[in-house]
Parts: sequence; C-alpha cells; structure tokens
Amino acid sequence: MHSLLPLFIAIPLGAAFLGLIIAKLWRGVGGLFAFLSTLSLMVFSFLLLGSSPSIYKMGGWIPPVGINLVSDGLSTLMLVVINTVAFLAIVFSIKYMELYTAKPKYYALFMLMMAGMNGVALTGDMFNLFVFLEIASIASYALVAFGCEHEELEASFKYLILGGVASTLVLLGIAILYSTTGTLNMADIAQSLSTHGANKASLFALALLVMGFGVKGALVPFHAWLPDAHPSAPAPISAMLSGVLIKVLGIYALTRVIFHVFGFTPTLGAILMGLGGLSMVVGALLAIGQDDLKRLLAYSTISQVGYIILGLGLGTPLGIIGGLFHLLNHATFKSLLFMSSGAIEYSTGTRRLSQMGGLNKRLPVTTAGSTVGFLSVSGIPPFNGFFSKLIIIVACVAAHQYIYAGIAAFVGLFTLLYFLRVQRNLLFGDLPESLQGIKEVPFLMCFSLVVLAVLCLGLSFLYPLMSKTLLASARDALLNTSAYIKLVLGG
Amino acid sequence: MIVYLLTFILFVMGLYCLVAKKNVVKKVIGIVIMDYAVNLLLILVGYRRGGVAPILLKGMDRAKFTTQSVDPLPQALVLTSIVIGLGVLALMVALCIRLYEKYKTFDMSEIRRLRG
Amino acid sequence: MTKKMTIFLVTLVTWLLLTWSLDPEEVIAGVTVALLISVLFSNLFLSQGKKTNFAPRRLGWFLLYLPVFFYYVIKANFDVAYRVLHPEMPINPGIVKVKTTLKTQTGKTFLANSITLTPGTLTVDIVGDWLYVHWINISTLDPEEQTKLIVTRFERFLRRIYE
Amino acid sequence: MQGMTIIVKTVVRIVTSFIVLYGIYIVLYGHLTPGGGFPGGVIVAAAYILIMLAYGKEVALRSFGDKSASLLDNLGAFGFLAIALLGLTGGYFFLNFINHGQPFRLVSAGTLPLSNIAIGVKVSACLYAVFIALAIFGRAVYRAMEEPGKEER
Repeated sequence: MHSLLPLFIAIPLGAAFLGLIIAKLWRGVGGLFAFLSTLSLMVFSFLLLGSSPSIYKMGGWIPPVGINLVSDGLSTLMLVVINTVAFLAIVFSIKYMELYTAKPKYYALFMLMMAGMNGVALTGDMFNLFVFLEIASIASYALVAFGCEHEELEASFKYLILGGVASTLVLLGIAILYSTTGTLNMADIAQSLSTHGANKASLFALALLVMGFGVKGALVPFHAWLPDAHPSAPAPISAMLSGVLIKVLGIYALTRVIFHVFGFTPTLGAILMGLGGLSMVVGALLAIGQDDLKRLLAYSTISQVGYIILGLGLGTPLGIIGGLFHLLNHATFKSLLFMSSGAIEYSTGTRRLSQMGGLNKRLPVTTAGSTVGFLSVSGIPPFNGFFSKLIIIVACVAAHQYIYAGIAAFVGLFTLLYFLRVQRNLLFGDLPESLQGIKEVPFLMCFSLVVLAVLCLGLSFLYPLMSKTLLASARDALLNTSAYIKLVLGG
Repeated sequence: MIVYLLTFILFVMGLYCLVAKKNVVKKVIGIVIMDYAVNLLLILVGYRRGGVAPILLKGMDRAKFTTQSVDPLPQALVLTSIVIGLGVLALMVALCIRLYEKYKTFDMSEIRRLRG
Repeated sequence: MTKKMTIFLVTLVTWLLLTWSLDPEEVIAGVTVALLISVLFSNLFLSQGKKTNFAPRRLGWFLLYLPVFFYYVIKANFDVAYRVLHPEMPINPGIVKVKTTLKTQTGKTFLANSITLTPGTLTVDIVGDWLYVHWINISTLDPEEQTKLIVTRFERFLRRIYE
Repeated sequence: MQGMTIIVKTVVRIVTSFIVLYGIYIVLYGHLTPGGGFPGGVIVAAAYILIMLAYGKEVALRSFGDKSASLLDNLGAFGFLAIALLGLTGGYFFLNFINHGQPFRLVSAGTLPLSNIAIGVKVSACLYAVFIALAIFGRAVYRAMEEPGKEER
C-alpha cells in the first residue's frame, strides 16, 4: 500500500499543471482532470483503509536524513475526509462554477490546495509540513478572492495577513526546534525531546506552533479571519475551507505536533480544552445574530471546531474517539450546509435570510439536504452530529470535567436554537415575490447534496463499525507515540 | 546571543508595522520584515564561527570539510522560505492593487464592508 | 544572419571565459546556450549594424580609445580633487546643452557614458542630437567652445569606432 | 517614443544577452557551484523585465508574451513533477534514477541538473508573468488615481 502515498501529492499537482497547459487548447479540460484525479484519489484513500501503518522514503533516503511520508491511522482518516469531500466539491462545482469566469484557473488552484492538504496529512518532516501548509494556504487565499469583488478582496486580504503571520510563527517555531534538536524529522525531534527533556526554547517553539496552527484552525482568540473568508469564497470552496482545510492545517497539524512531537501532557490538554471551550461558546454566541446564511455557517464552524479540540484535549481514548468522530461528521455536515447554501444562492441569487422564505416548495432537494445538515449540526438523535456530541459530553463527564460537559451541552442547545431560526426563515412562510420563478438546481449539484445527506445519516449507523476500525486506528496512532517513532526510525 | 535578540527585535518591528499601520501596503511591508527576520534566524542557526562555505570543491579533504563547514541545511530551508515568501508577496501586492481598484484607497480603516 | 553569427560568437566566448574549461561537455553546453541566445536576442542586440560590427579596424580604434579615455578621466579626477580641496572651492556648476555629430544610438550612448564617467561632467539627458550635460565648472559661455571641451575629444574616436 | 532614453535602451540592448547567458550558466551549474534553478531563473526573468522597463510593454510582450510565459511556467512545473515521477521507475518518488557519473563534471549528479533546468524555466517564466500581471493591473490603479471619487462607496 505504501507505494500509493506519493500519488496523493503527485496526482493533484499533475492535474493542476497539465490542466492549465491543455486548457489553452480545450477549455473544458480543467473540470475533467479535476474530476478524474479527485475520483482516483478518493478510491486510493479508501484503499489505504485498514492497511497497517507504513512509511514511504522519498528518493530512497533513510528517514532522519531524507524526507518521508507516513501513513498511520490519523493520516488515513484525514486522507479519507479530504479526498471524499474534495470529490463531492468538484462534482458540485462543475455546474456551480458557471457563475464565474476563468474556470481552468479555479480547478488548478483547487488541485494545488488538495496537493497541499494531502501533503500536510502525510508528511513526517517539520519543514515539509510548513511547505505544504503554505501551498494549501496560498491556494486558499487566491480562491477566497476568486470572485474579485469588494467583499472577496477584503476578506482575502484579511485572511492573507493573518495567515501570513501564522505561517511566519510556524516557521519561527520550526527554526527554534531545529536549533535545539538539530533535526527536522518529527520522529527524530520527538526522540531527542524525550531523551533530553523539553527545555525553555522548545517550549517557546511549542507556543509559537500552537499560535500558528491556532490561526490556521480558527481557534477563538485567533478566529477573526474566518467569518469573512469562508463566506466570500465560491460555495464549493467554502465547503472545502470549512469542512477540510481548517481541520488539516489547524487541528491535524496541531494534534500531530502535540501528540507525536512534543508528547501529550495534562497541561497541554488543559490549554487545548480551554481553547476549545472558548471557541464553542464564542462561535455560538456570534452566530445567533447573523442575517447572512454563509456567515452564520462560518461562525457555526468556529463553534463546532471547538468541540473537536475539546474532545482531543481530554486526552482520554473516549475523548479522542469523540473528537475524531466529530471531525468526520463536521466535514460531512458542514460541507453539506455550505453546498446547499451555494445551491440556494445559485437559484435565488441572494444569501440574506430576511429575503428568503418558503423555499421548500420550489427547491425540494436542496431544502431537504440543508434540513438534514441543520438537524445534524444541532444534534438531533438519528443524525451523526448527535452521537459525536454525546460521546464528547460523556467523555468529559468520565474525565471529571463537569464544567466542559455542561458547556458542550449548553452550546449544543444553542446551536439548535439558531438553526431553528434559520430553518424558519428559509423554508417556511411565504415565498417572496422576487423569488417566484426559481428552479431546482442541476443534477450534478443535487448529487453532491444527496450523497452528503446520506452520509450524514449513514455515519451514525456506521459508528459501531468505524469505532473499531478507522477511528480506533487513528486513536491508537495518536496515543502511541513510541510506535510512531519506531515506525519512522525503524526502532 | 545578541544576534538572536536583534533578529527578535526585527521580528517585533515587523509585527508592530503590521498592527499599527493602517495603509495596506505598509502592512505588507510589515509581513515581509517579519519573514526576513525569521529567515535571518534560520541562517544564524546554521552559522559556525570561522566555518567554511558548505561547497565541496576538487581536492578538498572530506573529513576536514565535514568538521569545518557551516550547516548547509538551514540555507536550503531559507531558500525555500524565500521562494514561498516571494509567492505570498506577489499575491499580497496583486490584492493591494485590486483593493485599490475597487475601494480607491489604501487605508485599511476605510476598507470595511464586512463586519459583524 | 551576420548579426546572429556575431552574437553567437560573442556569447560563446563569454561562456568559455565564464566556465574556464575546454571540457567537451561544457563546450557543447556553451554552443547550445549561445545558439539559443542568438535566436532569441538577435533582433535586439546590435539592431543598427549594417556593416560588420567587429571589424578589426574598429577594434583597433577601440583599443586606442581606451588609453585616451583613461588619460582624460585621470586628468579630470585631479581637476575635481583640486576644486574640492581648494579652500575657496572654485566651482561654477550648471547644465549646458551641447550638440553631437554622432548618428548611431550606440555611439551616442558611449559618448554619454564617457562624459558621465569623466569626473566633473554628467550627462543628464539626450534629446535628438543634443546632450544636456551637468558640468561642475562652466569655464566658458560660448556653445562651440563648450562642445569642443566636452564632446569633441571623445567624438573623434567614437565616430571611427561606431560609424 | 516608448520607454526610456537612448542611453538606457542601448545599454539594455547590449547587456541583456549577457544577463541571460549568466542566468543560464547559474542554472546549468547549479549542482556544481552555488546557485541553481531559482537564482538563475530570477536572473533570466530580470533580463526580460529589464527589456520591458527600457523599451515599454509592447516590445517586450511581442518577443515573450504573457500567454507563452504562463505556458512555460506550467511546463516547467510539470517537468519537475515528471522528473520526480520518473523516479518511480526505480521504485521511489524523487529517486535519482540516472547514473550519477563523475563528480565535478557538468553531466553528473543524475536528475539534479534536469530538475534545476525545470525549476529555472518555471521560475523565470513565473516571475515574468507576475511582473506582467502587476504592470497591467497597475494601469488600472493609475487610471483610478487620475479620476478619484468616481465610484462612490
């Protein structure tokens, strides 16, 4: 299986560049290339499921010297999430992007972002992590500004400034880590830190890395860019940014660094839980007053990311399972919500809640999809959001963190409150005069929505299966640092 | 030690420029200053007093070379980081131009359509 | 075609000087690069050369020009140093307009650069046949005398080299 | 008359080919001496930017347009990826699969010179394309500066 690993980086890069070259002759080729490559990547990521952790040595160099790609349980989970959502987003954007010009460039940027994210999920080298982080970030800055209107440019500039600072902080942290340990390989750093103990410089580096990845992952003190950037992008990109990008660049990188490089300690767990609790509360409070549908969803993302961080910060096996399951669920339902908001925008031309109403008569598939998403995100029983939130709350109680359990339950209730408001404005009531002539969105867009909606329902029934395979291997990978070191350095 | 402190002062100067200035171009300059401060730190990490350049030329003693040369890895990293910084800079400048085109100003306090 | 040959030879010689080796691999690389450059830049390089650009007679004049030029530069250096060190600073700066009889662009450029490289005088602009020169000590107000002092001493050589 | 004065134009005309030569030299000798694809590519791009500054947009775009710049940009990137992928024939991504040859010779170090050439093409075309893009967008800014307050917010 390990020979597949470089393809996760090579295929999207090749599709990006080759697509741009051939698009000069035949304009429609970008979408085709993107479709084929994301499809193949999704298949490959499912092939990786269940295979044992493996390591790929780039160019045949042995790990502490060369760059290596590592696929353990956590990476596999991230790859599955990234590539599935990306495939559905590409299917969605084939029709949706007809609202925009310069489609080949859109697909090329999308593929570059994919390459960056897959690289972040796979790499075992600190500096390589930074490089892939920057590839994904730069592509996402450009994609946020893709519409080239006032709001998009402003949002992209804010995102760019904060993202640039975050990248600088990450690079500074990596520089300090290199100066203290003399190596860039994650496993090698972990080994060096565990034998010599963490000194003040490496703690400073850890603080810098937490800040940097915190900005990328929009944890609350560092969240200011997200509610501007995510709504401004085209809808499939919003789905990718909210559903996948902040998880890979923020949460995944943070957990990888904390669990595998520095080693998890209760203090770090407390910091993570504090950040998570703050994100949950602030995101939910800010979401309630929004009139713009996508902006509301963006604030909800902040709040839901808080749940994931809270679960991971608990450090107990159950908490980690809950956090990872919520990560998976959030990727499905938030992508579903952003895509259905895009579909609504495609049909109605607006995203103001106050200008909508009664859409369920005209847009049955879209509204059904968004309803499933709303129910899922607010934690209504048969849907997947309920189970992951429940697991996190139970894990909080089991770890004697009653305050956080209370916060999580309260925020879940709050989420239900603001999504009920959205639902009332969106679906029921009278259809405004201006929206009388709207039609259901094209088939390809409906396809993505339906698949994601089915996933939302299906993941909750698949949970017993997944908790033993996918999530369990990711949890074991996180908790067992020495196995990771042994895998990379070969004992 | 003092050189490390100086790079940190440079970094903080860039951060100050980023936070305190309202002009978007000055903010861009602030980010670039921060970037270069970090690059400088990376180069200093690999520095060795009295070391030789890490280039193997004809007729050099390999054992002596490995003990004397400065660490070449940070230099490669800095080159990569400079390239990435160049890409970000080009994107930022293009965005500044586009922002000016739309808003007719470089003042960040007037570029405020998104709020809430 | 002549232009292409000229640029090819010049770049090849530069390449050989740069690498300082006659290893066959490097010579082949040099020939390839020189071919590439001669194809790409032949329209740009030596755009006005109707006659052969590197005739031996011209090279000879160029070699003769160099010591003359350096003589004037050194002389002007002492002159400027004298003016700077003199307690009264006997300077009379200003911009004068002088006419050149050179016709080719390369000739005009070299004239302007020679004037600029000579301390005390500095070419500000060229408009048509007129050069605007900043001069540290305007000794005469007669335009013909000015032209003779600044331009003609170089022009004699440059005309033979470039025209 | 477009562009700058005769002095600048003539000097650029003479110097450009040597700048390009030096850039290519740095690219080709990247595995033997300091340098490589990125610095050499920047030098080559600088030569073209020099032409554009001295002679104006039209002359430079006629010899090397934005379309061909972006095409070369993508080709360079794709070439680099292809070299990395060809390593898979030897079993590893990025494997140096060509015979390494004698050290200190021009044809040595396997795929490194090829990668350097690909990066050089990519960087030079990309930087030039960035410059073109900024120069053309810059026009819009000048126009906006000339008529302030036309579009009220």
